[in-house]
Amino acid sequence: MTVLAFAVVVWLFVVGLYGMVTSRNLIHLVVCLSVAQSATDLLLLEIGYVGHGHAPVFVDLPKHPGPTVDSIMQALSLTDVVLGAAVSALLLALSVQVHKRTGTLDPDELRTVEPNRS
Amino acid sequence: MIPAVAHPAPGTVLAPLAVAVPLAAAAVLAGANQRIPALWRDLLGSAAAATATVLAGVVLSQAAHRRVVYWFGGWRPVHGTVIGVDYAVDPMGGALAVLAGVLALAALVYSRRFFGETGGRYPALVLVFTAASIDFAWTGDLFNMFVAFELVAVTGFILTGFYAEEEAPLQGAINFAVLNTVGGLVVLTGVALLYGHTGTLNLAQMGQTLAGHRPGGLVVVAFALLASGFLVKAGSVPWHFWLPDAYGTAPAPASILIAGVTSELGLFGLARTWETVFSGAVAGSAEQRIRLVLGALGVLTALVGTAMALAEDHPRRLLAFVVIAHLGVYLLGFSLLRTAALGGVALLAAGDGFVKGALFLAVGIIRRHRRATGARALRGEGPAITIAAGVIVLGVLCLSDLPPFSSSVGKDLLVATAGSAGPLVEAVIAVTVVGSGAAILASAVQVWQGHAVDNPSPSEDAAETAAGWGNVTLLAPPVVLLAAALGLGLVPHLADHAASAAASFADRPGYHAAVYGAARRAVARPGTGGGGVEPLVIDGAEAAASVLAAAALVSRRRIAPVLGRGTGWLRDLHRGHLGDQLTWAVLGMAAMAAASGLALR
Amino acid sequence: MRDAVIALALVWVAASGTAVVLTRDPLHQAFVAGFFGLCLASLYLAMQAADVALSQLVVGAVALPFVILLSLAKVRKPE
Amino acid sequence: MTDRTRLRVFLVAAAGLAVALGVGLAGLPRFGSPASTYADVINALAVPLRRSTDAVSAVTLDFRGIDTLFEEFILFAAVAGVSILLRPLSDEIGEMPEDQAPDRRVPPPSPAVGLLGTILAPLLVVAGLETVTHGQVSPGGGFQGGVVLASALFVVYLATSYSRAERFQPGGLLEASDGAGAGGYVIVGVVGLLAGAAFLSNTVSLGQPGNLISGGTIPILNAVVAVEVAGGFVLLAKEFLDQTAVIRQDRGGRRS
Repeated sequence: MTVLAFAVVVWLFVVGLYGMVTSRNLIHLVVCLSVAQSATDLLLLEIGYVGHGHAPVFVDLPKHPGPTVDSIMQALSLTDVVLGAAVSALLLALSVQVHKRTGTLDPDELRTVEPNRS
Repeated sequence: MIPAVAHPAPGTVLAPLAVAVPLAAAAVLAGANQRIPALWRDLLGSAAAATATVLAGVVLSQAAHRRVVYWFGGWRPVHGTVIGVDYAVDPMGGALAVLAGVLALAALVYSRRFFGETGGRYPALVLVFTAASIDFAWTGDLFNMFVAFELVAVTGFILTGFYAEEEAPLQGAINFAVLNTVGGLVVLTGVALLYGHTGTLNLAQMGQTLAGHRPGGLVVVAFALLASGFLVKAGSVPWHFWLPDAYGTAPAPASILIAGVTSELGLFGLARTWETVFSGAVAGSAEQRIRLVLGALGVLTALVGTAMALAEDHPRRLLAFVVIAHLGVYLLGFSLLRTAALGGVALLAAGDGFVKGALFLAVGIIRRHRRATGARALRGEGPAITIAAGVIVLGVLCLSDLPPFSSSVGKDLLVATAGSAGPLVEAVIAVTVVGSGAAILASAVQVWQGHAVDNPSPSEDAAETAAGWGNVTLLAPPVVLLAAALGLGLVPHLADHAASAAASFADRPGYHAAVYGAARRAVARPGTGGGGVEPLVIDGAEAAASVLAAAALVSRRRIAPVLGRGTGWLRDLHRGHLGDQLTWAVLGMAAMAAASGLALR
Repeated sequence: MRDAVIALALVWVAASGTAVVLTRDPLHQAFVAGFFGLCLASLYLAMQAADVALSQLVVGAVALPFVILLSLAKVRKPE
Repeated sequence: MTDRTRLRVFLVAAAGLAVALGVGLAGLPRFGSPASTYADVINALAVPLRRSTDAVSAVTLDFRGIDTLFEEFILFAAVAGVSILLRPLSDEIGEMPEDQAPDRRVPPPSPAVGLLGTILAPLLVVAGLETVTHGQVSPGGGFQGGVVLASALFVVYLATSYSRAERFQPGGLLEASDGAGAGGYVIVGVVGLLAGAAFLSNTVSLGQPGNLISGGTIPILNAVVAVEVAGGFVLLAKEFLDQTAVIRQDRGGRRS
């Protein structure tokens, strides 16, 4: 179980990077970035997970409810989700403008931050 | 175990305000947007940046005597477990915050009324950038550092893409955003690993937990991840590719923030985590080896940056490569892992930060003027141009580490503490200084003669000329920034101050004690030798060599083919292809992990 | 029992994440990404992280695909 | 690099990175074992000290409230950034695409869409408010609820007036809401200072755990976050939607 849990994290991260490197479309690239991003969210929650623990919500619970999963890691993951949404929205806005200017979204055709703009 | 939600000590209240004031002003500026008259927007933005700078300055002066520790929400540690987030400001972090504040103020004054069409959003973003930089420099919490890292990146790439009418700024912004976001993910992974291992996010408690234990695989990998993530932001090879794309296309006032603050923040992040978290776990021989890894990276970065600066025609991309070359020198200095060298690096970085800001703005003035008058050549074009040209020449001298500029003191301190590595450090600095100085001078001459290729885009032009070029608000920022670099160099006993600041920065037990509330005075100041006639001669020779090399570069027609052949492949690597940049970044991270593994285990 | 659910969800997340990357057409990808967001949210729920699951749901399965679709609407408009 | 070389170099690099990550992750405690005393302390303190039965809310908005302050400003910056990047540029004109067909009239919103809007919007508002106000009691909070509220606003916007966009320009209101929310967070922090305590101190009376009015500043912060997020997200969606109505004229006058 431990191996599976952490392997999925590594897999998502690397597969997201793979998608970005091979991407031929900026919008596709942005979504691949969000896949790599979710790897880190997942890692945070896996570190905070406690087997047979209950959620850190204490409504209608006895006074000593037993093991509880890590609320810190959930808070950090929450922050990261919001952050990822913000970055994705900005990158999509940039992509829309790039398409308007150049008519393409292919990074291969966009390789022109020309050293010489003469 | 009910913790005391204690009231903070009087006087420390300024630390959170230095962040709260720019954030609140940003909220007002963007929230009200066009409903505030332009003049009031400018005033509010500048006033907020000035207030933040002054507050940071006061906190710095407090921190010079004793670390300023501030617990947000009043959550002090309970029985050794940190439950809140703290600021732990030492002189180094305090100075970095002041630098960020000054540069933000310069950017806001310089860009007065340029960006009217976007209302209050542009100054709001500059202020948010400032607050995030201050938080990054002061925080004592690793996750909080990550959040600030991301916020600096987000505001940075928005400002980069400001001229959305043009293709190049958009691509610069995208490369900036993607590379820095990947860097952020890597940092966050490192944070997660360290939390899983130590059970805390607080830098001091983390360092305390790791100290004295030989680092295992997890700690090594966490170090490699944090280091590569921070070096993406700093712009070290092979993570530097986004940097010229971004600086080369951002509006001049945004460039000075990115060039003068972002690189420094990246290096600061590396130094902070090394000194407070990892250094306690590293034995002598491992320290030797990690020194080699970081030093090699620094030398490589300095050389690549210098070579590319020499081969570059576009004035602002050229400045970006100069920034990279200097970052290489700082990294080399940091890799010595000696406190006095760290002080030298700090002085170099502070002085250069001001100067690079002045240079970006001066180049901006000249470009704008040339567009406004349509003149090809600039000779005899009035006082504004003369002042801008003077700023460039003086700036190059300052980057040559000539006395009395602060960078000269920093360099001497660095070389003096390098020990057996002294000649190597001296040589790398000489190559960097001569090469980048020559490149800037040659480019300035070409701009002056009207041969430069850096034609501002029409949109940029419309925005920037609207304010009129002969304006005081335009000329004052570069002049003041240059004066700041000069003034810093004239502070008496500057080297001693820097060395003691570095000693306090690297004092891991002292940091821990301060965070945990144990009273402890600042560590004794180590004496520094240095000075004397010999460094002066070398510095003079370097400046002279820069001028000579610049003269050679100007008669470029003869040497350009040679230069072109030598650096063609290098230039090919810097074409701005996002996939290439990502590939290099991942390769760098893997290599960093391998090297750290070999060094630290 | 809960472990089995988590294991299953992990496999689903890995598979759908891979599918997101391999779907090269952005329009299709937007829908696959929405599904991936849904898988992640259920995994988080199984791991007792209700707050994060809720955020992931509103961001990953609603807001992000929506913004992607809007971007595509602009980009795909015939010249 | 050619595509092939890049892929090869990347695969080698990615394999290296994967191995490194694997080595790092192998050093972690087994999946499912408790990681830290920090979390235990927080879980133990959330209810007695903060009367917040959702420990995650207590962490994000109290114990580590400064993180969330910066997180809110990341959202704030993103909204401002999207507005800057997608602003009507000097070479662009804003027209509804339909305007290009001279004989075409803009259809009024169909009754079906209007009906859907009138049914859906109140439901979403209730769900959003519920999520926001119970943040300190149960999962959810200002961010999640704010997005739900934003979608409610958006449904109203779509159902009633987008095609008659000229008449209803909520941009200023949304900006104000975005700024007020972000600024409100700072103000709550400063109130702590004014009360003589630390920045972002929880100085409001705490109430009873499980109660709607409990947690001191936590529900207040949830509310300001919701105001920011709701305004910000609608603004963001509006900027993207407006793009479909923006036509760019290149220098030759060609439209795209």
